[in-house]
Amino acid sequence: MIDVLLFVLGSSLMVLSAVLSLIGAVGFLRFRNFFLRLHSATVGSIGGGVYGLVGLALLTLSLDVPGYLKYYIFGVAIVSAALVVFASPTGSHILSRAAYRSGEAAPRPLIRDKLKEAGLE
Amino acid sequence: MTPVIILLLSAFSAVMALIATIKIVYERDVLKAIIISGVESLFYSIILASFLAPDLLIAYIAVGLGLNSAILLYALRGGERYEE
Amino acid sequence: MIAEALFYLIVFAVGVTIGVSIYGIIVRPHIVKKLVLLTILTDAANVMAVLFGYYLRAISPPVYPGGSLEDFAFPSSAQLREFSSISVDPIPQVLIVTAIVIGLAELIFLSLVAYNIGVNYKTLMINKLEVEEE
Amino acid sequence: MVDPSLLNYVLPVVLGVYGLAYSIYSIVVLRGPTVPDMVLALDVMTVDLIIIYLLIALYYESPMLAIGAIPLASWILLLDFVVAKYLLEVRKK
Repeated sequence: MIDVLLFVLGSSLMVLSAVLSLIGAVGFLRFRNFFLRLHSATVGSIGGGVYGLVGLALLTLSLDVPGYLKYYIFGVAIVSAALVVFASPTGSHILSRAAYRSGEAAPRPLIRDKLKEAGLE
Repeated sequence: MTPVIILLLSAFSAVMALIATIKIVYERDVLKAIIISGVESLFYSIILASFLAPDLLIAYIAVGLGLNSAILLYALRGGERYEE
Repeated sequence: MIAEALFYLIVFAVGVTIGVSIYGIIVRPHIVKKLVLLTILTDAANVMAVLFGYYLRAISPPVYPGGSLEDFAFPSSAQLREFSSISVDPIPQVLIVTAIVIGLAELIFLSLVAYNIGVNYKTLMINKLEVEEE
Repeated sequence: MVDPSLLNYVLPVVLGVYGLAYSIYSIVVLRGPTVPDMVLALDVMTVDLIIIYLLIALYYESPMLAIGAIPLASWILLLDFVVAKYLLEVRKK
Protein backbone atom coordinates (compact mmCIF):
# COMPACT_ATOMS: atom_id res chain seq x y z
CA MET A 1 0.00 0.00 0.00
CA ILE A 2 2.78 2.42 0.98
CA ASP A 3 4.60 1.53 -2.24
CA VAL A 4 1.76 2.74 -4.46
CA LEU A 5 1.66 5.96 -2.44
CA LEU A 6 5.41 6.45 -2.88
CA PHE A 7 5.16 5.79 -6.61
CA VAL A 8 2.34 8.30 -7.13
CA LEU A 9 4.06 10.93 -4.97
CA GLY A 10 7.39 10.50 -6.74
CA SER A 11 6.02 10.56 -10.27
CA SER A 12 3.85 13.63 -9.57
CA LEU A 13 6.88 15.42 -8.08
CA MET A 14 8.90 14.58 -11.19
CA VAL A 15 6.25 15.88 -13.58
CA LEU A 16 5.87 19.09 -11.52
CA SER A 17 9.65 19.54 -11.53
CA ALA A 18 9.88 19.04 -15.31
CA VAL A 19 7.22 21.70 -15.89
CA LEU A 20 9.04 24.10 -13.51
CA SER A 21 12.29 23.51 -15.39
CA LEU A 22 10.57 24.38 -18.67
CA ILE A 23 9.15 27.57 -17.10
CA GLY A 24 12.63 28.58 -15.97
CA ALA A 25 14.01 27.98 -19.47
CA VAL A 26 11.35 30.18 -21.06
CA GLY A 27 12.11 32.87 -18.48
CA PHE A 28 15.73 32.89 -19.62
CA LEU A 29 14.55 33.75 -23.11
CA ARG A 30 11.99 36.38 -22.15
CA PHE A 31 13.71 38.51 -19.47
CA ARG A 32 15.87 41.35 -20.75
CA ASN A 33 18.48 41.85 -18.03
CA PHE A 34 20.99 39.76 -16.10
CA PHE A 35 19.66 40.72 -12.66
CA LEU A 36 16.14 39.72 -13.73
CA ARG A 37 17.35 36.38 -15.09
CA LEU A 38 18.59 35.45 -11.58
CA HIS A 39 14.95 34.80 -10.59
CA SER A 40 14.33 32.32 -13.38
CA ALA A 41 17.68 30.66 -12.59
CA THR A 42 16.42 30.04 -9.05
CA VAL A 43 13.19 28.51 -10.40
CA GLY A 44 15.18 26.33 -12.78
CA SER A 45 17.74 25.03 -10.31
CA ILE A 46 15.78 24.59 -7.05
CA GLY A 47 12.31 23.93 -8.44
CA GLY A 48 13.53 22.04 -11.47
CA GLY A 49 16.43 20.18 -9.90
CA VAL A 50 15.95 19.43 -6.22
CA TYR A 51 12.25 18.53 -6.41
CA GLY A 52 13.01 16.21 -9.31
CA LEU A 53 15.87 14.51 -7.46
CA VAL A 54 13.74 13.91 -4.35
CA GLY A 55 10.90 12.61 -6.52
CA LEU A 56 13.27 10.30 -8.39
CA ALA A 57 14.56 8.92 -5.08
CA LEU A 58 11.03 8.20 -3.81
CA LEU A 59 10.02 6.65 -7.14
CA THR A 60 13.07 4.38 -7.24
CA LEU A 61 12.46 3.20 -3.67
CA SER A 62 9.07 1.73 -4.57
CA LEU A 63 10.06 -0.37 -7.59
CA ASP A 64 10.35 -4.16 -7.76
CA VAL A 65 13.99 -4.33 -8.94
CA PRO A 66 17.12 -5.84 -7.31
CA GLY A 67 18.37 -4.13 -4.18
CA TYR A 68 21.76 -2.98 -5.40
CA LEU A 69 20.16 -0.97 -8.22
CA LYS A 70 17.43 0.50 -6.02
CA TYR A 71 19.43 1.71 -3.04
CA TYR A 72 22.34 2.86 -5.25
CA ILE A 73 20.20 5.28 -7.26
CA PHE A 74 18.38 6.39 -4.09
CA GLY A 75 21.65 7.32 -2.37
CA VAL A 76 23.09 9.09 -5.41
CA ALA A 77 19.92 11.16 -5.83
CA ILE A 78 19.80 12.24 -2.17
CA VAL A 79 23.50 13.20 -2.08
CA SER A 80 23.18 15.14 -5.35
CA ALA A 81 20.14 17.01 -4.01
CA ALA A 82 22.06 18.04 -0.89
CA LEU A 83 25.02 19.24 -2.97
CA VAL A 84 22.79 21.26 -5.32
CA VAL A 85 20.99 22.92 -2.40
CA PHE A 86 24.33 23.98 -0.96
CA ALA A 87 26.16 24.99 -4.15
CA SER A 88 23.68 26.64 -6.48
CA PRO A 89 22.62 29.75 -4.45
CA THR A 90 26.23 30.33 -3.38
CA GLY A 91 27.38 30.36 -7.00
CA SER A 92 24.61 32.73 -8.08
CA HIS A 93 25.47 35.13 -5.28
CA ILE A 94 29.20 35.18 -6.07
CA LEU A 95 28.46 35.69 -9.76
CA SER A 96 26.00 38.55 -9.30
CA ARG A 97 28.37 40.36 -6.93
CA ALA A 98 31.22 40.12 -9.44
CA ALA A 99 28.96 41.19 -12.32
CA TYR A 100 27.85 44.33 -10.49
CA ARG A 101 31.26 45.36 -9.19
CA SER A 102 33.13 44.83 -12.45
CA GLY A 103 30.53 46.59 -14.60
CA GLU A 104 30.14 43.57 -16.86
CA ALA A 105 26.32 43.56 -16.74
CA ALA A 106 24.74 46.92 -15.95
CA PRO A 107 21.23 47.07 -14.39
CA ARG A 108 19.63 48.88 -17.32
CA PRO A 109 16.22 50.32 -16.19
CA LEU A 110 17.77 51.91 -13.09
CA ILE A 111 15.88 54.46 -11.02
CA ARG A 112 18.08 54.93 -7.95
CA ASP A 113 21.38 53.17 -7.14
CA LYS A 114 21.61 52.93 -3.36
CA LEU A 115 24.83 50.90 -3.44
CA LYS A 116 26.61 53.73 -5.22
CA GLU A 117 25.17 56.32 -2.81
CA ALA A 118 26.50 54.36 0.16
CA GLY A 119 29.95 54.15 -1.44
CA LEU A 120 29.94 50.35 -1.62
CA GLU A 121 30.53 50.06 -5.35
CA MET B 1 18.37 -2.29 -28.23
CA THR B 2 19.08 1.34 -27.45
CA PRO B 3 15.92 3.43 -26.95
CA VAL B 4 15.25 5.97 -29.67
CA ILE B 5 14.74 8.93 -27.34
CA ILE B 6 18.24 8.60 -25.86
CA LEU B 7 19.74 8.37 -29.38
CA LEU B 8 17.75 11.49 -30.31
CA LEU B 9 19.13 13.37 -27.29
CA SER B 10 22.72 12.39 -28.09
CA ALA B 11 22.31 13.29 -31.78
CA PHE B 12 21.10 16.73 -30.71
CA SER B 13 24.14 17.01 -28.43
CA ALA B 14 26.55 16.12 -31.26
CA VAL B 15 25.04 18.70 -33.62
CA MET B 16 25.10 21.40 -30.91
CA ALA B 17 28.77 20.58 -30.22
CA LEU B 18 29.53 21.18 -33.92
CA ILE B 19 27.70 24.54 -33.82
CA ALA B 20 29.59 25.50 -30.64
CA THR B 21 32.93 24.72 -32.29
CA ILE B 22 32.10 26.93 -35.28
CA LYS B 23 31.07 29.72 -32.88
CA ILE B 24 34.35 29.40 -30.95
CA VAL B 25 36.39 29.80 -34.16
CA TYR B 26 34.66 33.08 -35.09
CA GLU B 27 34.37 34.57 -31.56
CA ARG B 28 36.41 37.68 -30.71
CA ASP B 29 36.06 37.47 -26.91
CA VAL B 30 38.33 34.72 -25.58
CA LEU B 31 36.55 34.55 -22.18
CA LYS B 32 33.32 33.62 -23.97
CA ALA B 33 35.25 31.01 -25.96
CA ILE B 34 36.46 29.36 -22.74
CA ILE B 35 32.91 29.21 -21.31
CA ILE B 36 31.55 27.75 -24.56
CA SER B 37 34.25 25.06 -24.40
CA GLY B 38 32.86 24.14 -20.96
CA VAL B 39 29.41 23.73 -22.50
CA GLU B 40 30.95 21.57 -25.20
CA SER B 41 32.34 19.19 -22.57
CA LEU B 42 28.81 18.89 -21.16
CA PHE B 43 27.52 17.88 -24.61
CA TYR B 44 30.23 15.26 -25.01
CA SER B 45 29.60 13.88 -21.52
CA ILE B 46 25.95 13.18 -22.39
CA ILE B 47 27.15 11.26 -25.46
CA LEU B 48 29.49 9.21 -23.25
CA ALA B 49 26.68 8.48 -20.78
CA SER B 50 24.24 7.30 -23.42
CA PHE B 51 26.85 5.14 -25.19
CA LEU B 52 27.61 3.13 -22.04
CA ALA B 53 31.04 4.26 -20.86
CA PRO B 54 30.74 4.80 -17.07
CA ASP B 55 34.42 4.69 -16.08
CA LEU B 56 35.25 7.21 -18.78
CA LEU B 57 32.41 9.45 -17.58
CA ILE B 58 33.88 9.87 -14.09
CA ALA B 59 37.35 10.84 -15.35
CA TYR B 60 35.99 13.08 -18.11
CA ILE B 61 33.63 15.08 -15.88
CA ALA B 62 36.28 15.72 -13.23
CA VAL B 63 38.80 16.89 -15.84
CA GLY B 64 36.78 18.38 -18.66
CA LEU B 65 34.25 20.62 -16.93
CA GLY B 66 36.15 22.04 -13.97
CA LEU B 67 39.91 21.82 -14.32
CA ASN B 68 40.25 22.73 -18.02
CA SER B 69 38.34 26.00 -17.58
CA ALA B 70 40.30 26.96 -14.46
CA ILE B 71 43.68 26.29 -16.12
CA LEU B 72 42.76 28.18 -19.30
CA LEU B 73 41.52 31.18 -17.29
CA TYR B 74 44.83 31.20 -15.41
CA ALA B 75 46.64 31.38 -18.76
CA LEU B 76 44.35 34.18 -19.99
CA ARG B 77 45.17 36.30 -16.93
CA GLY B 78 48.62 37.08 -18.35
CA GLY B 79 47.58 38.94 -21.50
CA GLU B 80 44.77 40.72 -23.27
CA ARG B 81 41.19 39.45 -23.43
CA TYR B 82 40.00 40.51 -26.88
CA GLU B 83 41.36 39.21 -30.15
CA GLU B 84 41.86 41.63 -33.00
CA MET C 1 16.24 1.94 -39.34
CA ILE C 2 15.90 5.31 -37.62
CA ALA C 3 18.40 4.25 -34.97
CA GLU C 4 21.06 3.53 -37.60
CA ALA C 5 20.42 6.87 -39.31
CA LEU C 6 20.83 8.72 -35.99
CA PHE C 7 24.04 6.80 -35.24
CA TYR C 8 25.56 7.76 -38.61
CA LEU C 9 24.49 11.39 -38.00
CA ILE C 10 26.42 11.38 -34.70
CA VAL C 11 29.54 9.91 -36.36
CA PHE C 12 29.37 12.52 -39.14
CA ALA C 13 28.96 15.44 -36.69
CA VAL C 14 31.90 14.36 -34.54
CA GLY C 15 34.10 13.93 -37.63
CA VAL C 16 33.26 17.41 -38.92
CA THR C 17 34.06 18.79 -35.43
CA ILE C 18 37.58 17.35 -35.67
CA GLY C 19 38.08 19.03 -39.06
CA VAL C 20 36.76 22.43 -37.91
CA SER C 21 38.96 22.43 -34.80
CA ILE C 22 42.11 21.67 -36.87
CA TYR C 23 41.20 24.59 -39.17
CA GLY C 24 40.78 26.88 -36.16
CA ILE C 25 44.15 25.89 -34.66
CA ILE C 26 45.88 26.85 -37.93
CA VAL C 27 44.03 30.11 -38.63
CA ARG C 28 43.35 32.00 -35.36
CA PRO C 29 46.28 33.99 -33.85
CA HIS C 30 45.44 34.04 -30.11
CA ILE C 31 47.39 31.48 -28.07
CA VAL C 32 44.65 30.71 -25.52
CA LYS C 33 42.16 30.16 -28.32
CA LYS C 34 44.58 27.69 -29.87
CA LEU C 35 44.66 25.85 -26.51
CA VAL C 36 40.83 25.81 -26.31
CA LEU C 37 40.58 24.31 -29.78
CA LEU C 38 43.29 21.79 -28.88
CA THR C 39 41.22 20.51 -25.93
CA ILE C 40 38.18 20.26 -28.22
CA LEU C 41 40.23 18.22 -30.71
CA THR C 42 41.29 15.82 -27.93
CA ASP C 43 37.72 15.39 -26.66
CA ALA C 44 36.27 14.80 -30.12
CA ALA C 45 38.91 12.18 -30.88
CA ASN C 46 38.09 10.40 -27.60
CA VAL C 47 34.35 10.38 -28.36
CA MET C 48 35.08 9.06 -31.86
CA ALA C 49 37.04 6.16 -30.35
CA VAL C 50 34.11 5.38 -28.03
CA LEU C 51 31.77 5.33 -31.04
CA PHE C 52 34.00 2.75 -32.72
CA GLY C 53 33.53 0.30 -29.87
CA TYR C 54 29.73 0.57 -29.68
CA TYR C 55 27.09 -1.85 -30.93
CA LEU C 56 23.46 -0.84 -31.41
CA ARG C 57 22.21 -4.04 -29.75
CA ALA C 58 24.17 -3.41 -26.52
CA ILE C 59 22.23 -2.69 -23.31
CA SER C 60 24.95 -3.00 -20.67
CA PRO C 61 28.26 -1.26 -19.84
CA PRO C 62 31.35 -3.50 -19.90
CA VAL C 63 31.25 -4.23 -16.16
CA TYR C 64 30.20 -7.68 -15.02
CA PRO C 65 27.32 -7.20 -12.53
CA GLY C 66 28.13 -7.99 -8.92
CA GLY C 67 25.56 -8.97 -6.36
CA SER C 68 25.05 -12.28 -4.64
CA LEU C 69 28.12 -14.47 -4.27
CA GLU C 70 27.06 -17.84 -5.63
CA ASP C 71 25.60 -16.45 -8.84
CA PHE C 72 28.06 -13.81 -9.99
CA ALA C 73 31.41 -14.14 -8.28
CA PHE C 74 32.57 -17.24 -10.17
CA PRO C 75 30.84 -17.16 -13.57
CA SER C 76 31.00 -20.08 -15.93
CA SER C 77 32.15 -19.81 -19.54
CA ALA C 78 28.62 -19.88 -20.93
CA GLN C 79 27.56 -17.03 -18.64
CA LEU C 80 30.51 -14.91 -19.76
CA ARG C 81 29.73 -15.57 -23.41
CA GLU C 82 26.13 -14.57 -22.85
CA PHE C 83 27.22 -11.38 -21.09
CA SER C 84 29.61 -10.39 -23.88
CA SER C 85 26.77 -10.55 -26.40
CA ILE C 86 24.86 -7.71 -24.67
CA SER C 87 27.74 -5.41 -23.67
CA VAL C 88 29.94 -2.96 -25.56
CA ASP C 89 33.62 -3.39 -26.43
CA PRO C 90 35.84 -2.42 -23.44
CA ILE C 91 39.17 -1.98 -25.27
CA PRO C 92 38.71 1.64 -26.59
CA GLN C 93 37.46 2.82 -23.18
CA VAL C 94 40.53 1.41 -21.44
CA LEU C 95 42.78 3.29 -23.89
CA ILE C 96 40.94 6.60 -23.44
CA VAL C 97 41.17 6.68 -19.63
CA THR C 98 44.94 7.15 -19.95
CA ALA C 99 44.51 9.61 -22.84
CA ILE C 100 42.37 11.96 -20.71
CA VAL C 101 44.97 12.19 -17.94
CA ILE C 102 47.85 12.71 -20.41
CA GLY C 103 45.83 15.49 -22.07
CA LEU C 104 45.40 17.23 -18.70
CA ALA C 105 49.17 17.18 -18.03
CA GLU C 106 49.93 18.50 -21.51
CA LEU C 107 47.40 21.32 -21.07
CA ILE C 108 48.94 22.38 -17.74
CA PHE C 109 52.42 22.61 -19.30
CA LEU C 110 51.26 24.57 -22.37
CA SER C 111 49.19 27.02 -20.30
CA LEU C 112 52.17 27.76 -18.03
CA VAL C 113 54.22 28.55 -21.16
CA ALA C 114 51.42 30.81 -22.45
CA TYR C 115 51.18 32.66 -19.10
CA ASN C 116 54.92 33.38 -19.10
CA ILE C 117 54.75 34.61 -22.70
CA GLY C 118 51.95 37.01 -21.74
CA VAL C 119 53.83 38.35 -18.71
CA ASN C 120 57.17 38.86 -20.46
CA TYR C 121 56.10 40.13 -23.91
CA LYS C 122 52.86 41.98 -22.83
CA THR C 123 50.78 40.25 -25.51
CA LEU C 124 49.27 36.86 -26.34
CA MET C 125 48.80 37.30 -30.10
CA ILE C 126 51.26 35.30 -32.17
CA ASN C 127 51.47 37.84 -35.00
CA LYS C 128 52.47 40.65 -32.59
CA LEU C 129 55.35 38.86 -30.89
CA GLU C 130 58.68 40.55 -31.64
CA VAL C 131 62.11 39.41 -30.51
CA GLU C 132 64.41 42.30 -29.55
CA GLU C 133 67.58 42.40 -31.64
CA GLU C 134 70.86 42.68 -29.75
CA MET D 1 6.07 -3.63 -4.66
CA VAL D 2 5.24 -1.75 -7.83
CA ASP D 3 5.75 -3.39 -11.21
CA PRO D 4 8.73 -1.78 -13.07
CA SER D 5 6.81 -1.82 -16.37
CA LEU D 6 4.82 1.15 -15.05
CA LEU D 7 7.95 3.20 -15.67
CA ASN D 8 7.27 3.05 -19.41
CA TYR D 9 4.46 5.55 -18.90
CA VAL D 10 6.42 7.97 -16.72
CA LEU D 11 9.99 8.02 -18.05
CA PRO D 12 9.51 9.10 -21.73
CA VAL D 13 7.31 12.07 -20.76
CA VAL D 14 9.72 13.34 -18.08
CA LEU D 15 12.80 12.73 -20.23
CA GLY D 16 11.18 14.53 -23.18
CA VAL D 17 10.29 17.63 -21.15
CA TYR D 18 13.74 17.74 -19.53
CA GLY D 19 15.35 17.35 -22.96
CA LEU D 20 13.31 20.29 -24.26
CA ALA D 21 14.41 22.47 -21.32
CA TYR D 22 18.02 21.33 -21.86
CA SER D 23 17.92 22.38 -25.53
CA ILE D 24 16.50 25.82 -24.65
CA TYR D 25 19.27 26.34 -22.07
CA SER D 26 21.93 25.35 -24.60
CA ILE D 27 20.58 27.94 -27.06
CA VAL D 28 20.73 30.56 -24.27
CA VAL D 29 24.35 29.65 -23.51
CA LEU D 30 25.40 29.98 -27.14
CA ARG D 31 23.48 33.25 -27.72
CA GLY D 32 23.59 35.08 -24.37
CA PRO D 33 24.62 38.74 -24.64
CA THR D 34 26.95 39.01 -21.63
CA VAL D 35 29.38 36.69 -19.85
CA PRO D 36 27.46 36.26 -16.51
CA ASP D 37 24.34 35.18 -18.43
CA MET D 38 26.26 32.36 -20.05
CA VAL D 39 27.75 31.14 -16.76
CA LEU D 40 24.34 31.26 -15.04
CA ALA D 41 22.69 29.26 -17.82
CA LEU D 42 25.56 26.75 -17.63
CA ASP D 43 24.82 26.20 -13.92
CA VAL D 44 21.14 25.44 -14.48
CA MET D 45 22.04 23.22 -17.43
CA THR D 46 24.36 21.21 -15.15
CA VAL D 47 21.51 20.66 -12.67
CA ASP D 48 19.29 19.41 -15.50
CA LEU D 49 22.04 17.12 -16.72
CA ILE D 50 22.26 15.38 -13.30
CA ILE D 51 18.61 14.32 -13.60
CA ILE D 52 19.13 13.22 -17.21
CA TYR D 53 22.03 10.97 -16.08
CA LEU D 54 19.88 9.33 -13.41
CA LEU D 55 17.03 8.81 -15.88
CA ILE D 56 19.43 7.16 -18.36
CA ALA D 57 20.73 4.89 -15.60
CA LEU D 58 17.15 3.94 -14.79
CA TYR D 59 16.46 3.25 -18.47
CA TYR D 60 19.38 0.84 -18.85
CA GLU D 61 18.93 -0.54 -15.28
CA SER D 62 22.64 -0.21 -14.64
CA PRO D 63 23.85 1.43 -11.39
CA MET D 64 27.32 2.19 -12.79
CA LEU D 65 26.02 5.01 -15.01
CA ALA D 66 24.61 6.93 -12.04
CA ILE D 67 27.92 7.61 -10.28
CA GLY D 68 28.79 10.44 -12.70
CA ALA D 69 26.18 12.64 -11.00
CA ILE D 70 28.14 13.25 -7.80
CA PRO D 71 31.33 14.81 -9.33
CA LEU D 72 29.11 16.84 -11.65
CA ALA D 73 27.12 18.18 -8.68
CA SER D 74 30.25 19.09 -6.74
CA TRP D 75 31.87 20.96 -9.64
CA ILE D 76 29.00 23.47 -10.03
CA LEU D 77 30.63 25.96 -7.68
CA LEU D 78 34.08 25.96 -9.32
CA LEU D 79 33.33 27.72 -12.62
CA ASP D 80 31.33 30.49 -10.87
CA PHE D 81 34.18 31.09 -8.45
CA VAL D 82 36.90 31.18 -11.14
CA VAL D 83 35.00 33.50 -13.50
CA ALA D 84 34.06 35.90 -10.66
CA LYS D 85 37.66 36.06 -9.51
CA TYR D 86 38.84 36.77 -13.07
CA LEU D 87 36.32 39.60 -13.54
CA LEU D 88 37.16 41.31 -10.24
CA GLU D 89 40.92 41.02 -10.80
CA VAL D 90 40.84 42.47 -14.32
CA ARG D 91 38.78 45.45 -13.04
CA LYS D 92 41.30 46.15 -10.30
CA LYS D 93 44.23 46.15 -12.72
